[in-house]
Amino acid sequence: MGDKQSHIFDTVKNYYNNYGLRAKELKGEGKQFIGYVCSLVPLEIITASGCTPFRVRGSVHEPITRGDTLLETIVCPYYRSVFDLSVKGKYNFLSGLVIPHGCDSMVRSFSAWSYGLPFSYFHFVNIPSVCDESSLEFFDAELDAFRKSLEKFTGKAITEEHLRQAIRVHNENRDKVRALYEMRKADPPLISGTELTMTLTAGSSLPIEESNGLFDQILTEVKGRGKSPLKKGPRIFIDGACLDNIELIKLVEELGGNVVADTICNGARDHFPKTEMGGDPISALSRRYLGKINCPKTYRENKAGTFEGDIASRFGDIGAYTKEYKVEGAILYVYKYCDPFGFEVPARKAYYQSLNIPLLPLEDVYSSGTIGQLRTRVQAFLEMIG
Amino acid sequence: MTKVVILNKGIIASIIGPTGPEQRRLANRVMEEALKQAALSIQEITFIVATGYGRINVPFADKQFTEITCHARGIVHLFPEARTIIDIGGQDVKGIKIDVSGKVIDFVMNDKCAAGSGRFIEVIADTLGVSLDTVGDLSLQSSHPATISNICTIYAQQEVAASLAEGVPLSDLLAGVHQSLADRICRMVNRLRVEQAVIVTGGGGKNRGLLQALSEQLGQEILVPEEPLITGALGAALMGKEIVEKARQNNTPLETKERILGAVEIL
Amino acid sequence: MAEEQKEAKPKKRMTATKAAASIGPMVKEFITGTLQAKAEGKYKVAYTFIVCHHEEIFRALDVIPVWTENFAGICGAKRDAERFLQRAESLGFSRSLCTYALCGIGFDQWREELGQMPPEAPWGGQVRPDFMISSGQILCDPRSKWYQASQQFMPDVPIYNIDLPYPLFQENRDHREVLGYYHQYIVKQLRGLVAFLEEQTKKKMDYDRLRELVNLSDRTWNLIDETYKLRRAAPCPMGTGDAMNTMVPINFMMATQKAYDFFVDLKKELEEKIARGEGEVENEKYRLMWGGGLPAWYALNDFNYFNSKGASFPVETTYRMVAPLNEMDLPETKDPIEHLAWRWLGYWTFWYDKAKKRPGSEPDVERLINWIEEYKIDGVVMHEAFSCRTWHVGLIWQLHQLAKIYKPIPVYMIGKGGQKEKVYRELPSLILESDIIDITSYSEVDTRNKIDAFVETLESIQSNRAT
Amino acid sequence: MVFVLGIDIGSAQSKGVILDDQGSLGSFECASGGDFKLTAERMREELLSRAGRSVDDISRTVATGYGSKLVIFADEIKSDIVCLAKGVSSQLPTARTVIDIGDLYTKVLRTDGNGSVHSFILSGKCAGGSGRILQVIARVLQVRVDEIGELSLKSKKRVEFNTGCAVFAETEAISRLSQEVTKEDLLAGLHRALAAQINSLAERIGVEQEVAMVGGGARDAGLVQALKEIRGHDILVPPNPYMTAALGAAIIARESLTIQD
Repeated sequence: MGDKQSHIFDTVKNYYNNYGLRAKELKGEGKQFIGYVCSLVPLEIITASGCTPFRVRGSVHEPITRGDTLLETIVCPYYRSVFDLSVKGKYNFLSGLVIPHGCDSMVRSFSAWSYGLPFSYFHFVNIPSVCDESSLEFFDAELDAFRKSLEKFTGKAITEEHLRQAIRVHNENRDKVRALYEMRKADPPLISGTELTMTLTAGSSLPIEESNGLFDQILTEVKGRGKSPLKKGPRIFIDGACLDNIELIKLVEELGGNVVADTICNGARDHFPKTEMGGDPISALSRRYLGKINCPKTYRENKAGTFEGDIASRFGDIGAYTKEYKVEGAILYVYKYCDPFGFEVPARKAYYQSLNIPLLPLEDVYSSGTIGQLRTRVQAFLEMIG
Repeated sequence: MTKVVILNKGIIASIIGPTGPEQRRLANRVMEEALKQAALSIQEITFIVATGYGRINVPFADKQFTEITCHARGIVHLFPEARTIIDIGGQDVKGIKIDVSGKVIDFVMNDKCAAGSGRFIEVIADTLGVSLDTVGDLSLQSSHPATISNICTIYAQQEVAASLAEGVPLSDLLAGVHQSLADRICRMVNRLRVEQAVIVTGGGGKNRGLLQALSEQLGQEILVPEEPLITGALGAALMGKEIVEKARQNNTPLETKERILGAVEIL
Repeated sequence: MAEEQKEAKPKKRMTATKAAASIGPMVKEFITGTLQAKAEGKYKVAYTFIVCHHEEIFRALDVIPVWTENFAGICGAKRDAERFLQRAESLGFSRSLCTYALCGIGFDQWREELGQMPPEAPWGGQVRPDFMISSGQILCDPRSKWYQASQQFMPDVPIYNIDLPYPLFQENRDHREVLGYYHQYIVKQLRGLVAFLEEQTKKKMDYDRLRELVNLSDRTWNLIDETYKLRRAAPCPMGTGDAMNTMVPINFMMATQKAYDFFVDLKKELEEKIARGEGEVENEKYRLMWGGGLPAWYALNDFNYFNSKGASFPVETTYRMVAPLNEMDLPETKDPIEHLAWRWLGYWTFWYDKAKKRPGSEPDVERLINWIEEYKIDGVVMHEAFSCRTWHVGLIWQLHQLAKIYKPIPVYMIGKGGQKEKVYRELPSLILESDIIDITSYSEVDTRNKIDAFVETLESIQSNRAT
Repeated sequence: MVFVLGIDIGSAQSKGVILDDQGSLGSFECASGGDFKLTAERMREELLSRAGRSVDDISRTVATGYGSKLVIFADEIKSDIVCLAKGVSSQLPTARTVIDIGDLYTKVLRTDGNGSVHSFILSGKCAGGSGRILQVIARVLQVRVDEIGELSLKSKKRVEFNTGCAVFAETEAISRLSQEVTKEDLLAGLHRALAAQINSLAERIGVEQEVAMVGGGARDAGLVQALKEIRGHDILVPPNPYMTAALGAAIIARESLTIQD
């Protein structure tokens, strides 16, 4: 990064550091924000209802204290932190919260959330664990139930036209994210991983139109750079669940690596798949969220009959991204106590090996206290591939 | 411990000194001694590489590398056939996998818990009032290793003290402690798919009791360098030498710090 | 991994009933049966999971189920899981994941590598399956991931992953609004299972036989419910320690005559004990509820330790996988598959209506409250197993909520002014922390100290009782 | 007149109290050492000499703590949970939550004014969240354990400190010092992190006010202050907070005599 910080990145930083700033402002103007965790909540339905989806975040800097009253410490530390901040009142400006069936901890803690927080609206979206025709039909019905529950909450009908319009703006948002990722293809990339993750995180706290506007400004800014502010270094890919604090990515970049692509929840996993336009909007959404979001939570049948064939189909998107972004090394960052990702670690390792991409697997506890430990591992890894 | 290796064509000085709260000043002092041994002044040193836990605290180092890279480099220099390295230090235990060309291809490190590190044995030896140099040989005299059921070092310390009071022989306790540590280490390095030759380095390489427990649990023969404590420093020196040679080849200037060995004030 | 040390064998647990004592040999026979079936090759064997409530489908097609969680539990109970857990860790799985799954994967990988059973495999070992039936229930991520992970080592063994969701309790919603499409989905998933099994076994489903088996297990459900309710008697004739054994016919043998007969015998035994005034504990002082969590299988002796302090366990929320069918209000249907789907939904939503009526309650809390009353409970014991989120997340919240809405114990205590006053005290509770099969997480000394302190607590509350 | 003893053999320190019908006649504290039996004997002798009594005068002895099973002359052994509740209730009858920070374990319990326990929780499988870490740090900083509280309170800018492992806290402290962090700020960081960990444990059984802190850790003013800040309310500390379990044991001994009468 150059000495001169641009104005627009200051805005991003501000939204990132004071997460929820804009929501608090807009709440004063009568806007309702609906919180959500996990990439599996269909945001378009919230937008179509006239409310604004708001991704609830954790903090690696804040020790978990209050949350432990109501939630066991055997839950993944990321989710514990999100819960802890919530019960401490950090997100009290929200009007409601939607939790999907992303993992066991989300299911088992739904009551703790819905009884423990002062929001007037709570909803649980059940997500099938398998992806076949009958699951999609079921999911259509489940999303329709979600739509109805929001209608009841807002007292306004959510029409097909509302849904189509919401799908359109969310797809636009995804196009802009893609365009931002394009900026990473240069070597060195025009935008750092730290800047990009901060931008996307800030975006997930804004109404979708504002998020679109912000991304446009960032794009203009980055394109205007012409020359990269970064040094050449190993091109690193980040794999894992939700990484909504930039510490790891920042660490990689401080140590001389450039984060150029990812498949994290608040990155490509969430932002790349688009919703089909035309046809029934609910059905299009169910196909996007169940079919296209590549989350380990969803079981996909091994049709190849071999292990190699199976991982090639399950993790094919990773292979495509690593090629597209000319990746030289990958970090698989998994939280302790995360069953969906944890059980895939050996298979993912094998897949990276088949791609001939060196991999650094990390198991971490979502606390800035572990940065020292991570530093040695990341530095050694960069030395190893450099 | 702070170690210094000075390299020319071969090793011309190698010194091991203690590491205390005042790492920087000690790095100074150990450096001074090494220079004395080599009969060199600091200005005559072409390039300095620091590694290890305190690598960022060495003010006169021109470059820092992690101990993983340096241990691997040092070990491959001593044992070209090495494929698996287990470095057992006081802070960390590391497993490193090396390919045929001597390149690091994978590594694992222990978590921030003393149970799987050399500190475990240091603490227990201290509790039992045995010097660290003798724990290995003492434990080899045991025929009935005790079971250490606690994982936490502090709890294990308490457990060992209680067993000793109950009359469990010292050698059995130490053998149990070595098995417990070997178990933790094996669990970790097994993730690398251990291949021959297996080299153990770091302080743990000097402990025969631990080496035997490790060898049994891994089901592999283990090789140990003659001076296991300095392989990291040796590797760092070798890395430095490469940097110098590369710069000379490409005719590029070397980026070095000022060669000053003044004492550093610590708050 | 030359050193695959086994833990010292635990002392044999004392059971309160003859029925519970007969379970060990039954399980052994069952496992030997799977090995034999595989050797003979006449029937297909399938890896699968308990509490999916569709075992009738397997049995109607003569598929032999291999309950992989059970095998891991056996390894745990025999204190011989560590070597398999370590193997899984070496393969790159974190120890923080479900240890049942880790044990199973470690065992399978070893068996596949050797081409035969690992040395000294517990009770002859776990047989190589012909196929695997995963179950993406609403709960238990490891069930969806376990067999997928095992497939790395046996890629030729196909998986059918059946999705069996149920509507989660939501305070602001009547679950009946959504039951229709849940039912439709489950029926389709079950029919998919039938089709998969037909293809694998090359047999056609005999729906008359299926109907009979469903009828048999329905009758067994009701019988289990009646039998377990006998434990309301004081002194309680059978405790949770025994129930951790009698869960075997409930979970592994449903839809067999043997399971039905087992409960006929158990019911009779309990009735006789009650008539004789014989309890699980000789001098019953405290009645405790096992309020959540799977047990530490290597430490079932802890139940005896509780017993030795005069504490009995008349009821547990774990492995009591039945609810009286006549109270479930299931829609009539002649189609056994449709019935299975309704029974599934009826089981999971059984407490929903009751929970709605009590502010602050939810189904699991409601069950606690009801059983505290029905079984006259003095304290709640829970186990938090670090590796299992499925059954162990939400327990402390339930206790918290229970304390908020249920304060039944009047005691005297000293208030701010130094005066004695009568107040209502929440039910005392104890949370034990360790794991289902990872013995390294367990400390007998610590656990027994906790139990001692808990019993002293019960004692002091009894002596301060206001009435 | 009856005389009773309460003896608490902890993993690091042993504590004892001698009571008569009126109240305490004296207390004694010493290092537990390696031989708990011997320590218990010595404890009894010291207490008797302080009260000017002989062994035969003692009607009842209750032992508690880590090494309680080795107090062979005890009439009864009680868990420290119950003794703590009893001890706190006698000194601070309004306390409803008691946090005991010992050398190896941290314990939290909920009680009423009678000394009945309603629920409790102990720290886990590792000494990371216990008082041991304070001793470790004191050694690194070359200060006495009883000085660290005052030092910590002088901090103006506490550092972020990780208290994962009590053994590695030492090396973490060393590396922080080498990053030019002051002793005061380091201690304040440690106290904050430890207090957060302790609070988190306490929250798991729910905290009811008022809250009392006892055990060796309660002697550390820095730790008490850190916990106050995290909880946002006052915390009671009885005089001689490390004696609480021994006092409770003695009270239990006396009470059981009254009941027998």
